[in-house]
Amino acid sequence: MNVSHTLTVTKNEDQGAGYFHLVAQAPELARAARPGQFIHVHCAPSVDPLLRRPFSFYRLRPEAGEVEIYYQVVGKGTHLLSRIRSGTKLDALGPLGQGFPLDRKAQRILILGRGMGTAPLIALAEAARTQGTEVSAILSARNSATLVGDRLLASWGVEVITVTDESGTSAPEKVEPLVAAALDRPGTAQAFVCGSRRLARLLKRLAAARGIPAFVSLEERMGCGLGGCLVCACRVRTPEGETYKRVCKDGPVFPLEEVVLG
Amino acid sequence: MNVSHTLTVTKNEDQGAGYFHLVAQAPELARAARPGQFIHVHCAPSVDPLLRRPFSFYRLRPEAGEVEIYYQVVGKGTHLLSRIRSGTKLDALGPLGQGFPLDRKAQRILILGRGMGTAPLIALAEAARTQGTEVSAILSARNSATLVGDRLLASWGVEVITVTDESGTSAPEKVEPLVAAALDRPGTAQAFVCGSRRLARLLKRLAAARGIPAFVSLEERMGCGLGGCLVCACRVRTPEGETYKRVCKDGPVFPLEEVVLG
Amino acid sequence: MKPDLGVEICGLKLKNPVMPSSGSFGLPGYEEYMDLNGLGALVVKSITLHPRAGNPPPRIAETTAGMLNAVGIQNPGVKWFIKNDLQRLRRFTPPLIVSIAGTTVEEFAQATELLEKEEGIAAYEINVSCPNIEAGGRAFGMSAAATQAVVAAVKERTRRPIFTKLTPNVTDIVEIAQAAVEAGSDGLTLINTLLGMAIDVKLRRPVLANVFGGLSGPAIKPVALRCVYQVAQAVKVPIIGTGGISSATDVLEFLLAGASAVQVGTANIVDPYIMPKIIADLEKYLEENNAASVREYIGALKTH
Amino acid sequence: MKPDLGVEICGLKLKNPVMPSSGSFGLPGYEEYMDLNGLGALVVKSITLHPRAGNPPPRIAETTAGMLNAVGIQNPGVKWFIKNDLQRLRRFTPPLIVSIAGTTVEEFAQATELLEKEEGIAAYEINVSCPNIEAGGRAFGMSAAATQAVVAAVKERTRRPIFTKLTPNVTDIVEIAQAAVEAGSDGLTLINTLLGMAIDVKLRRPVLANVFGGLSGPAIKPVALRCVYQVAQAVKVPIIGTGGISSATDVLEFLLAGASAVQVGTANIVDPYIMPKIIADLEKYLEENNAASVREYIGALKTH
Ligand SMILES: Cc1cc2nc3c(=O)[nH]c(=O)nc-3n(C[C@H](O)[C@H](O)[C@H](O)COP(=O)(O)OP(=O)(O)OC[C@H]3O[C@@H](n4cnc5c(N)ncnc54)[C@H](O)[C@@H]3O)c2cc1C
Ligand SMILES: Cc1cc2nc3c(=O)[nH]c(=O)nc-3n(C[C@H](O)[C@H](O)[C@H](O)COP(=O)(O)OP(=O)(O)OC[C@H]3O[C@@H](n4cnc5c(N)ncnc54)[C@H](O)[C@@H]3O)c2cc1C
Ligand SMILES: Cc1cc2nc3c(=O)[nH]c(=O)nc-3n(C[C@H](O)[C@H](O)[C@H](O)COP(=O)(O)O)c2cc1C
Ligand SMILES: Cc1cc2nc3c(=O)[nH]c(=O)nc-3n(C[C@H](O)[C@H](O)[C@H](O)COP(=O)(O)O)c2cc1C
Ligand code: FES
Ligand code: FES
Repeated sequence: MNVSHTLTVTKNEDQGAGYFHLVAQAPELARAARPGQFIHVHCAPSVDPLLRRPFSFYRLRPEAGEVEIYYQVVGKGTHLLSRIRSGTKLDALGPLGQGFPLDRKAQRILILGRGMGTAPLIALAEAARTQGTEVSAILSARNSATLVGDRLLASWGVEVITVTDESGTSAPEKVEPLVAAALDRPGTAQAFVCGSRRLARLLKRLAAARGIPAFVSLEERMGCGLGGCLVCACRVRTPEGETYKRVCKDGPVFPLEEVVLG
Repeated sequence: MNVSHTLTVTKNEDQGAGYFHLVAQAPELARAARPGQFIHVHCAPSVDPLLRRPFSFYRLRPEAGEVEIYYQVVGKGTHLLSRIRSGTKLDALGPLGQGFPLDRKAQRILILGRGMGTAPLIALAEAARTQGTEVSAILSARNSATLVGDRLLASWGVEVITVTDESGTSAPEKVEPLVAAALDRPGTAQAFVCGSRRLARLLKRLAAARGIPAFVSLEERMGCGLGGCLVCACRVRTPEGETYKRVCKDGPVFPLEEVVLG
Repeated sequence: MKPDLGVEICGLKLKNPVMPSSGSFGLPGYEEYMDLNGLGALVVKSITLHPRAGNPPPRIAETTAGMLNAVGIQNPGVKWFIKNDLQRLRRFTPPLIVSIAGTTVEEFAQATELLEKEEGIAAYEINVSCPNIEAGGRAFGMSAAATQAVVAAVKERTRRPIFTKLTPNVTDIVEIAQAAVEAGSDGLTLINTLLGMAIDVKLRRPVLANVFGGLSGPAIKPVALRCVYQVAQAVKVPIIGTGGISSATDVLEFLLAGASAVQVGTANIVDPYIMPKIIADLEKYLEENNAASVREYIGALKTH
Repeated sequence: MKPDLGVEICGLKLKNPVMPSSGSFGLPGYEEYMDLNGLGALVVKSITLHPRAGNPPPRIAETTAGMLNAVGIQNPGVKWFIKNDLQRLRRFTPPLIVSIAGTTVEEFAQATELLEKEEGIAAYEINVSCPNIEAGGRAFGMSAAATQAVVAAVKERTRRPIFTKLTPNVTDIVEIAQAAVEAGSDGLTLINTLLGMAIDVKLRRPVLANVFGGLSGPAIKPVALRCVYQVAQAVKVPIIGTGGISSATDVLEFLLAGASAVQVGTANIVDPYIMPKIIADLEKYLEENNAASVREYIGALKTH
């Protein structure tokens, strides 16, 4: 499969707080991609920055031939990306990696996201709602301006609980009862977390105690994005002991029980 | 003196045959610059290409606050330059180097240019005409499409002789009598050459024989453009023997008798 | 007529001089994304006798026009390689070059013995950039004697051609190259990465968990070209050039400097489809410049 | 309160840690373009006992995010320097560092003797990257013994501090650094350029008339940082870091790695006004990050 695509940017909008929402035409990619997978983007046709940048799908709209990402400006690559105008062509590889293993028959799932880590969970929630699965969402952020996708989720009938550092509601001990309650809700078949090691550890413990399959989407610095260069290592526990897996190819989504959260 | 300027491009036009004509607003620079001097341009705000590119002034229009360059696309830098649109800001150092030592009282001068090397001679001819000096021009090029400034010169009342490879008129033995005749013209006080080592050698010999001061504008790969890095060496003969001078600072214009033409 | 892109190195017939460099291209793996049979050769990630987990992350740092990696030769070990990867790689037509690494001479020797019994391997590349744990951890390739010892140990155990892959982190690469050739290396690959480091000012920490990493990419091309040229002047064996190659003109620069074939590393990481593009551009360039064969460029640099 | 940018190295008080590197900045000359008194120190192009014409052109080749130079230490010789340049340079307030080069130990010694008689020199930088013509043309800095001989010869003849400027083109830069310090070097400057080469495919020729040149610029920063860090772990003398610096964060990276001051080279060639910008940015960065002094960064890299 040729994973090289030329995306035509149709929208690249400042969302405030250094966040941007990019929409691009890429019909084949939109058809092939699944929530939790990502694209690997060359932010500028140059040697500086040299490497691609990975971004999860925020929304997939195969009917419109569009993919969407939601990103935060943190450094050189995302800065250049933020300056791209509608009509610009973007060179991207995708869809890459293993997506979220959403259970077709799940009655309800829990999504737990912090900051920009919420982005891939939005695509997941949309797929869940489309197949009729209920979604509980707990979204954490520094402040309300850096919450991602809360209104979109609400518009899909997702019950959204938001917690923020600003309001003092995001400390682990305050989030724990919320997560526990969500997991305990009848019908909750799977749980997914992204954007915070702390939240991931919390979910790992609470989900394991309840026997609910839980998954995390990890981030690591990447080279190729295709499993070829082995730089995107994450520590996992296997029957043979601890070892490294590739975030780009074996992940970015992993069963929480497998991952060694540092 | 601060030699750093921000040029605002007002025109950057394809002239055919890979040649471009760039006009930019830069009032201070336009005031300070003299024919034969050059600007050192950062063709793109990037590390690739890393170095600046030198371009002679093609025209200086202090009254309009504008400078003009005429350039040929040969590699990465000039390619990027050719894609710049009106309104773009360009980072340039200038005016750099020693210009042509035009004699205020010269009755007539001869300019001898080949290809893009004609560019600085246009600025010189304009200054000469402005001070009432007559100008004889012999312009050489591969073909008529790559002649530079012939029509502009003619519009200033300059007698222009053009020779081209295409028409078989540009061989040294054919150009020699033309140059000799021009030098022999009464009142010819100085001669200037740029763009061809062969023509420079020819002029050196013919001008020396007649005791007419002759000057060449040299090209060499540059680093700083300010005389600080010593990479732009050209071989010259001094009373103490042969040595290197800096094209960027001691030149680009040199007395022909001083230069060792390889 | 189409120009001839074929080259021969140590008896290996390559249909073009372009192959991936060890560790930069998933083999096996990338057959999922493209046709591997268009490449000049296939080179696998370095294999060691025992499995190696590699270094903790972060393992990569971007630098200006380059990158640092500190993978730490993560690999499943030679037995696993033979049982799994080799089966899959044999199916492809380009010659297969297996890169061997180790931390003792004995490890190189044993890995070679195991590989030697297997079909479908065209040649070995000896990666001497690993720390030599019997000699204070300095890479084998930083000492002529240690390089010689490794090469001799492998050479004794194989009838296949061996390419020793040199590190540029030495005072005199020619000396190491000559030592490798004397010890029986049939060809040489150069260069491996330059030792480098990146620092995160905000965190006041090295970017790489391993502190140091290997610098690769366009940034190092001038050093690689220099090494290839210096070594080509001094030895007679074929050279595979690598270091910062990302275009057809880059390939020709290495051939002019004296390489007979080239490897593409970091450029694959940026664009996995770059090698087919380079090969197509190479053909086009030769055609436009009336060169009947790419071999016309090998060692053809004029210096007077 | 404004952060304190001052640093002290071997008794030299610099009002900020930023100075030009030898050969990249016209001294004297650039006073025509800017105020030199804002710089941390002034470093002149290497001076040799006898005048040197330098190499034939082309002397420069652009590479990706870097450049090669082969100037060949063109300079008017120490006597001319003293009579002309030194007079002009004495007028400026930053400490003046005179770089000395040579092709024999004796040349270094004699140049030092002549300079030592003059006022207005704060320190010497010993450029050991020149070919040592008494030992086959390999640079002094590529051998610990040759480095030691040069440093000792200079040390004997001066009461001023000396900084030995090391070449990265060695197997073990720590060994050379230690040799220099043992021989009496009060500080170290690192790194000089990496040996490289560029080829023009159309002409089938090296770009540089000298074939080889020294690679500098952003491309080499990871190598320079690594060298500074390695040496800083091993010696106690102050280090001046150089190699690819073009921003205030670059400066802080070198300080974190263990440098006490830095030199800017290629970035001056790209933009002669970059040092004042870097100094201003440095102040701003420290202010924004609540650092009272730039000295807080020196050697402050956390690696655990
Ligand atoms: C699978 C995956 C999905 C992601 N999805 C999103 C998303 O949907 N929205 C979003 O805003 N961000 C996402 N990220 C993070 C995003 O890739 C980084 O923010 C981005 O690479 C930063 O690039 P930069 O040049 O702006 O920053 P710089 O700090 O200048 O980058 C320097 C280097 O570090 C790498 N890097 C820096 N931060 C990260 C990071 N957090 N993860 C991985 N590499 C990093 C860069 O890729 C680059 O190689 C994702 C990361 C991964 C691995
Ligand atoms: C004083 C002076 C005045 C000039 N005036 C003009 C002019 O008015 N119009 C014009 O078209 N050109 C002029 N040139 C030549 C122009 O500078 C080069 O064509 C240009 O630098 C090529 O850059 P590039 O990136 O397109 O080519 P590349 O070949 O990619 O450049 C690679 C490197 O070589 C250098 N280089 C390549 N060709 C030349 C050259 N002929 N002279 C000096 N350096 C070169 C580049 O600057 C760069 O560092 C002048 C050169 C000098 C020295
Ligand atoms: C991520 C990565 C992993 C590498 N792994 C190996 C390896 O296992 N064995 C080896 O000999 N070289 C390895 N290298 C070095 C490359 O094969 C190559 O020699 C080097 O990167 C220079 O080429 P380049 O500039 O084209 O990347 C690796 C390089 C990178 C970037
Ligand atoms: C054009 C040029 C000339 C140089 N001349 C000298 C010199 O005379 N003496 C010296 O010690 N270093 C010289 N260098 C090396 C620089 O001082 C510096 O060590 C090197 O370029 C690395 O720094 P950079 O990457 O910031 O340029 C020169 C570098 C350049 C680019
Ligand atoms: S980024 Fe290359 S293996 Fe994951
Ligand atoms: S380009 Fe630097 S001295 Fe001329």
